[in-house]
Amino acid sequence: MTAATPSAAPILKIEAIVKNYGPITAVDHVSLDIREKEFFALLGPSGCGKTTLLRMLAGFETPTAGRVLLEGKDISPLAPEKRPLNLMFQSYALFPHMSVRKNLAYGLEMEKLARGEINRRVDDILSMTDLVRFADRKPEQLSGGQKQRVALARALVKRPKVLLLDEPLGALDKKLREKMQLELKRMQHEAGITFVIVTHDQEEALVMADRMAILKDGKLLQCGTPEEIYEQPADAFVANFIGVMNFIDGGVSEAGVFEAPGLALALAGVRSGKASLAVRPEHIVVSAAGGAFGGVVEEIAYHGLDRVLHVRTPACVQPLQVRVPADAGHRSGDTVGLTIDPAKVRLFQS
Amino acid sequence: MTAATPSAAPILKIEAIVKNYGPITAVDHVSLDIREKEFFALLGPSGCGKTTLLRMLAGFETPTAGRVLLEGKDISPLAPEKRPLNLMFQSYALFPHMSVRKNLAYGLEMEKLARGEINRRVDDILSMTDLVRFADRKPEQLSGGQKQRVALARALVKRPKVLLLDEPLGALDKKLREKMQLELKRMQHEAGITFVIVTHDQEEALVMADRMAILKDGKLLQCGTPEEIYEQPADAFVANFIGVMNFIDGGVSEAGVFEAPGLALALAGVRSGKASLAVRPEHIVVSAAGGAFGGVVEEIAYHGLDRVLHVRTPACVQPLQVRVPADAGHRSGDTVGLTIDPAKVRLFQS
Amino acid sequence: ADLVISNWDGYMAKDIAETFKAATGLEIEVVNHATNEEVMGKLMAGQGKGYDVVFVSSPFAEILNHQGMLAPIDKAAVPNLANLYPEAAALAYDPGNAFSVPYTWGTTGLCYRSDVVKTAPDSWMNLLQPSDDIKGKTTMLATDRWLMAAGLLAKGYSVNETDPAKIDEAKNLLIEAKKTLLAYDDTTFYSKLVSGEASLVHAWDGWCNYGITENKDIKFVVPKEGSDLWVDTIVVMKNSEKQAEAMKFINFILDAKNHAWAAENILYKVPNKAAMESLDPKLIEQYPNMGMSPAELTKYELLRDLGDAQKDYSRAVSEIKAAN
Amino acid sequence: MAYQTTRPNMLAAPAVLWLLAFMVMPCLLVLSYAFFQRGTWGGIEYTFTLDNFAHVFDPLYAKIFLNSARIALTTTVLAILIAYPAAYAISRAPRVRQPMLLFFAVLPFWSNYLIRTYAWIVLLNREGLLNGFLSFLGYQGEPLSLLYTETAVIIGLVYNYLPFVILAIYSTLSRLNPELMEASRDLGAGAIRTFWRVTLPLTLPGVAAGGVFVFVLSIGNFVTPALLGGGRFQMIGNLVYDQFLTANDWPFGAALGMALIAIMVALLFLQARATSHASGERQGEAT
Amino acid sequence: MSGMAKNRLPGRIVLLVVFGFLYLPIAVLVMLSFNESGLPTSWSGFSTRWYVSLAGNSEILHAAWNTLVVAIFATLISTVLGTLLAIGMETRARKSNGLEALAFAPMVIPDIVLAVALLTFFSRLNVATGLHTIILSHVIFDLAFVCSVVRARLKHFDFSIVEASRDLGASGWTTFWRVTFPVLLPSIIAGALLAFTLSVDEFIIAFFTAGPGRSSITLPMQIYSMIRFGITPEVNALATIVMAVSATALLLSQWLNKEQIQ
Ligand SMILES: Nc1ncnc2c1ncn2[C@@H]1O[C@H](COP(=O)(O)OP(=O)(O)OP(=O)(O)O)[C@@H](O)[C@H]1O
Ligand SMILES: Nc1ncnc2c1ncn2[C@@H]1O[C@H](COP(=O)(O)OP(=O)(O)OP(=O)(O)O)[C@@H](O)[C@H]1O
Ligand SMILES: NCCCCNCCCN
Ligand SMILES: [Mg+2]
Ligand SMILES: [Mg+2]
Repeated sequence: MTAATPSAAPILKIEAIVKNYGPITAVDHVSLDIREKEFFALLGPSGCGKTTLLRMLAGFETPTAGRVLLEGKDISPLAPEKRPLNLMFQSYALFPHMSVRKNLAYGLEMEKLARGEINRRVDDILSMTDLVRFADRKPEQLSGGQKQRVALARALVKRPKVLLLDEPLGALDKKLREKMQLELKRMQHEAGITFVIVTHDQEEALVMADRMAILKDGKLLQCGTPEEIYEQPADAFVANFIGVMNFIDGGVSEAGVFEAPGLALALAGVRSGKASLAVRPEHIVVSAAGGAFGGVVEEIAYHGLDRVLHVRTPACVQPLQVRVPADAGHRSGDTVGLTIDPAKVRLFQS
Repeated sequence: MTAATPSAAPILKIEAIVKNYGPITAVDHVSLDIREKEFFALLGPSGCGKTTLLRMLAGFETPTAGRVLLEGKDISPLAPEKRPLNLMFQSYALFPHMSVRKNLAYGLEMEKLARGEINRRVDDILSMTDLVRFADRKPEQLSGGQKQRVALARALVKRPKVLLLDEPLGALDKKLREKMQLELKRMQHEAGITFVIVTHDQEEALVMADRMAILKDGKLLQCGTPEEIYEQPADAFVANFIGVMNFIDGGVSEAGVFEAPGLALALAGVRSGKASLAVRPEHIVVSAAGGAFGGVVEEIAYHGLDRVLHVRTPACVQPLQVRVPADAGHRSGDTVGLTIDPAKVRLFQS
Repeated sequence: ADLVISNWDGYMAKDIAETFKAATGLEIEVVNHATNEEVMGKLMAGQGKGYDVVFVSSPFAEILNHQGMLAPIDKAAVPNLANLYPEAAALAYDPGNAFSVPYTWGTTGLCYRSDVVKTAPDSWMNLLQPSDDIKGKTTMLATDRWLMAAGLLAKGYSVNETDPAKIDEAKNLLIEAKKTLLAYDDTTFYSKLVSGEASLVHAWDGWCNYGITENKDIKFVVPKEGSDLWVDTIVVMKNSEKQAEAMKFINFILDAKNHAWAAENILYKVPNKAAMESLDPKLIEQYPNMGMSPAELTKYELLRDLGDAQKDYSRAVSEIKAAN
Repeated sequence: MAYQTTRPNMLAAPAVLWLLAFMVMPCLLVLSYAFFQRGTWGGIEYTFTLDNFAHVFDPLYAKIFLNSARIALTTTVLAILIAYPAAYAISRAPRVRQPMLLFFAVLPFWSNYLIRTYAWIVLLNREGLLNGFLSFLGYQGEPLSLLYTETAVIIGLVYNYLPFVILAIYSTLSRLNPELMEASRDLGAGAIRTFWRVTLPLTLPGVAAGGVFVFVLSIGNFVTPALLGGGRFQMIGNLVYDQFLTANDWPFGAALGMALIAIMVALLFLQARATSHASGERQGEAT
Repeated sequence: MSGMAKNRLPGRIVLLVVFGFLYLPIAVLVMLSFNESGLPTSWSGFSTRWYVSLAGNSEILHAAWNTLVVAIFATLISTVLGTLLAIGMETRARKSNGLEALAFAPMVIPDIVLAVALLTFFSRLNVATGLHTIILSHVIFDLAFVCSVVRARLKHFDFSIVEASRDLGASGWTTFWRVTFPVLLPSIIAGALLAFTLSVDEFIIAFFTAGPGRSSITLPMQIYSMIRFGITPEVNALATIVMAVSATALLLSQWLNKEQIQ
């Protein structure tokens, strides 16, 4: 064991972990370091192995291979109840025979805390999760979002070293979700809890996470800060998965110019050959006409605070998505000019 | 029954419907017209009665009061299986003893379709929901998002007149969700299905819905197109619930000027008295200094494609949220000037 | 079948149906009942429907008669009644065999292992207050009448005693006796003697003989205080539509050869003079109680139906069984 | 639930009609004898009386009831203690093998009650196999006299009704959502506390049903007390039996029967209320 | 799901011990059936004579056949009625005490009361008794046991799948067969096994409701009436055969099933 653990030291070290369900490989040699007190987000498409990974950390699945170190110690032999981490289940797994209050008190009773202390902490978490009114209800009498909050509260109230949250806020409305996000951040800072959180809400991940990992088909694709991942995606999949990304297939000339039908963009530090240019909708600027290249507005999607134009261009098969202010006043069928900032693109060359 | 139903005619007419669970009122005199072939979104905070409302439409709860007309006919006496609408359950309710394929075929078998037709439609929906590989698995062998897709597919494959979807996409990653959104829209147009969808994803609602309704504590607050609701929220709750909204409490002078500490804004068509000014983050423009009023940047949140500044001003207790481009280069502690466009604000006067 | 006959298992020759058919051309169907009580219950509840001839012990025959469920015995149709001992035609519950014909008879006493018991028993008290060497090695009959009879006889009362005070005394004696008792048993007591689990058991004479078959040291004795006379009888149901055939059947059974079968095989005495006289003397040598004469037997008191006193017996037996 | 308000009665109807026709009517007929007198020679004398009910309150019968209830309760507790782990183990075996295990648990009981009981006599005898086995193990003392004791009665009853409890408990364990147990472990409860606080309450309806089976079957049993108990123990079922068959006293048998049915139904109501409270009924399954 | 430290050893030990207990007397019984002397007291050599004599004992075989007929029909009817009753009771909006008592009653009515009552009833109505009346009577208590087992399972039943089925256009009947029934199947099997086991062993009610002739004698009736001579080893032989045949049939069907799947 290392002497004093600095804040950047890994509290949880996942080493080449694998989980097979018969012929199916759910998690495939994933190695990750999760640092003490950080907020770590796990992202990936449906079925990529997030839940399975968390279940292995919590001790409910035996890894087919690999191991998990908690503060430098292999926790494989530890029973779930002996691990200083808690899992919030994606499907909630609330105790149906207990009231909300009893569900929440359960974990504390296991720690043999005094009744008064338990009540105090349960009351706190009830009000934090807006569940005070529902304290005496049974789970079956709750709405979906209420159940999810009980599940979250039941894990939070334990204040373990590491909290594993499997889509903790998916069933909540935006306001409540934002409130919960703040509370989670507060707990991270005040109680020094390490969070590993699975979410499908990218904004949530980008806003909350100190670092995040992207999984696909059980494999780890990239791990880094939100900015790194958003701005320097490791591959086209990550680029496309996080945020919206336009891909323009073309080639780089000997002169270092990316070329596609109707488009030529001089780029620094690239080699010649086939390439795919990735550019985010907010990095394409629309002018009335005559930019670097142009196209026809096919569809306009209203996104509340701005609009996304789908512009058909000769450069690629898919219409390009271009973000414009909501009051920009474009209309379907308009011909527009587009300019791409070469500093804001990424080029994927095989 | 009316002769030919024009597209704007209500296919579903909900009349002052109420549902009490003992002393709890889950749905409180909600009246709604849902038009044929429209995409109708139901929004509201957790526990506001969305699921209960859908369950009454589907026939699983008897309304305490009120009634539901489908194409002009009261459907109260109809058993669930006799109603030409289908519900996708928030908790999925997959048949645990059937494979995915059998789950999907079930509803079609009930229509006594030919085997070949059933297989064809099931195969279509499997590939539409990316579930082909999982066709022979049992629900317990699926991930959360996979289960959700099976539940969705099971409702979709029936192609009923009206589809009630209770958070159909909440457990899916963004890419998949967008794909599903497109598919749903396609079904709306191609098969002429009326959708009533519960979602907590506002963007989803704003992008997809033709009209939407906001519920709170079982009561209907507002019903209208996404633009109407975003731009002309009926009350402060709706304004705050949909999108981000800054509220500045102050008063309107006799001259029709809204006044708050450090801020004066001339508005048309308002009466004097106490008032709350609502303005969206994207409608506040930041200048280096010396706008209409100003403040200090307290925090900067990174949202991927842009940043939100939290600016402390004398005008209100909460910091104002102001949306700026990601490359705007503000830093915590900066003093900034702010300008509010009077045409873009809403004033709530009691 | 022409006749439905209910009897205890093994109480008639296995080939009775064939021999009877050969003799009379009539078909019979034999069904078995486990106990008097069960078949009684069934006859009472079902008004005897479906049964033609039934074998029951005498007190039950008496009850059936009181209930008006029995057909009179047509003496003319049963000439073999003449084979019976005169004593068997004068039994108190049915003098003259008006509604029943005795099939077997015997008494109840003590059956014991002469090789184990230190002094040969001769009193009911040997059973109820056994000497130390056989404490916990005695059994008593479980059926209410015989159980009570042991207590009543020990006290010098009638086996049909109806005085509640006397019934109470017998009951108390029996409750005391329970403390030294291995078990109440009226089916396998003889095998307990054979296996050595028990040394002295309360037994019907015939069943003691089953023990003797397997162990020569087993002996039977009627206690000096006296005992009961039990009679298993044949009755015909009033609801039977085949009464004439039933009489033929009874007559067939009373044939000396057929009736002797019972004595030879179930080792019970039969009240049939002709049959008894035809027995191999060796049988009596081996099973001495088979040699008891009708005169000896009829010294003992017949078990009679108790009428209203039955309630007191039942309660007393419940109390004994519940005692600890 | 709207669509179910009429149907439940239709579902119950066939069984209800069956019971009304073949149980309620006949039993009312016979139980009505309780209001009449036994004839001197057995049978019913149709003179109205409440004497039979008065006799039911004889302390002797209360004693017999309590004693047999105690034996039945001991049996019930033991049966549950043995059956639960067995049912649990069966429910955790591979799903395809479960029906087979259940089947093998009941198979011995397709032989006959009497011959199984006789087999126990062979085992429990002073000269029996159990004592033989003990002395084989080097036991020197007096052979155990197990037979004709309360212990023997209880062994016999537990043995014969064990599979019923296994079946009942298995039925509630079979699709219990394993995530609930995992959640408990995750929250720091060890295997044992998880069992007490989560698994057991959720399977309590099965335990209760199985317990009821053993209790009612034991308290009404008369073969085992007669054979393994040497007739030294009187169960309440025996008492009613004796009134009808031995004493030929149907009126009193009917009164006793009625009292017994009333007490047992009342007990069952209490039990049902207690378990439904303790197990937080109707919920808790995920697919 | 669940791979929580999957250690099968303790489960196996438990099953070994419990099954050992369940089969202990059975081992004795099987042994006795091969005992030359037929006496429980001593082993006098291996013999199949009791099997030979069983083969010639048409009374026992006939009674065994009747028992099988009674148990099968009573089980079938009571499983259907009991399951429906259980579902009806558990889906009712409100508990009915009357229904509750009715469902408990067959379990607590002393056998003898039911036996006497039924025969009195049949006799008064001039219903001819026979195997059919035994079946009818057995259904009474069997259904209560089935109902009880199935109800225990329903206490934790997720009714949303029933709703989903109705929603997808299935009638109540179809929903029952395709959703409720298969999901309840383990309990229904448990209930049916229970009913069958009870029926196979029931004596007093069968005795009273059987017809007067031999035609409706069941094995328990036959065996009880044989008790005077102690149980003959033929009966042990019969029990041995019954169990061997059932076990073989089951193992065979399992094996065939597996073959089919592969
Ligand atoms: N069986 C019940 N008994 C009592 N109250 C209930 C019951 N079911 C729901 N409720 C309450 O009714 C209200 C509405 O519930 P509903 O499930 O319709 O909410 P919802 O809008 O779907 O919420 P969510 O978005 O969290 O799923 C909630 O406050 C809930 O607690
Ligand atoms: N018991 C099982 N048997 C077989 N395959 C399984 C089992 N459980 C999960 N899987 C498969 O393993 C893969 C990973 O599942 P997991 O639940 O970890 O996904 P996930 O990342 O949590 O997805 P989601 O976001 O949809 O919840 C999936 O493809 C799933 O189908
Ligand atoms: N329990 C009834 C015993 C009958 C006594 N009669 C003597 C011999 C009958 N087989
Ligand atoms: Mg998951
Ligand atoms: Mg809901």
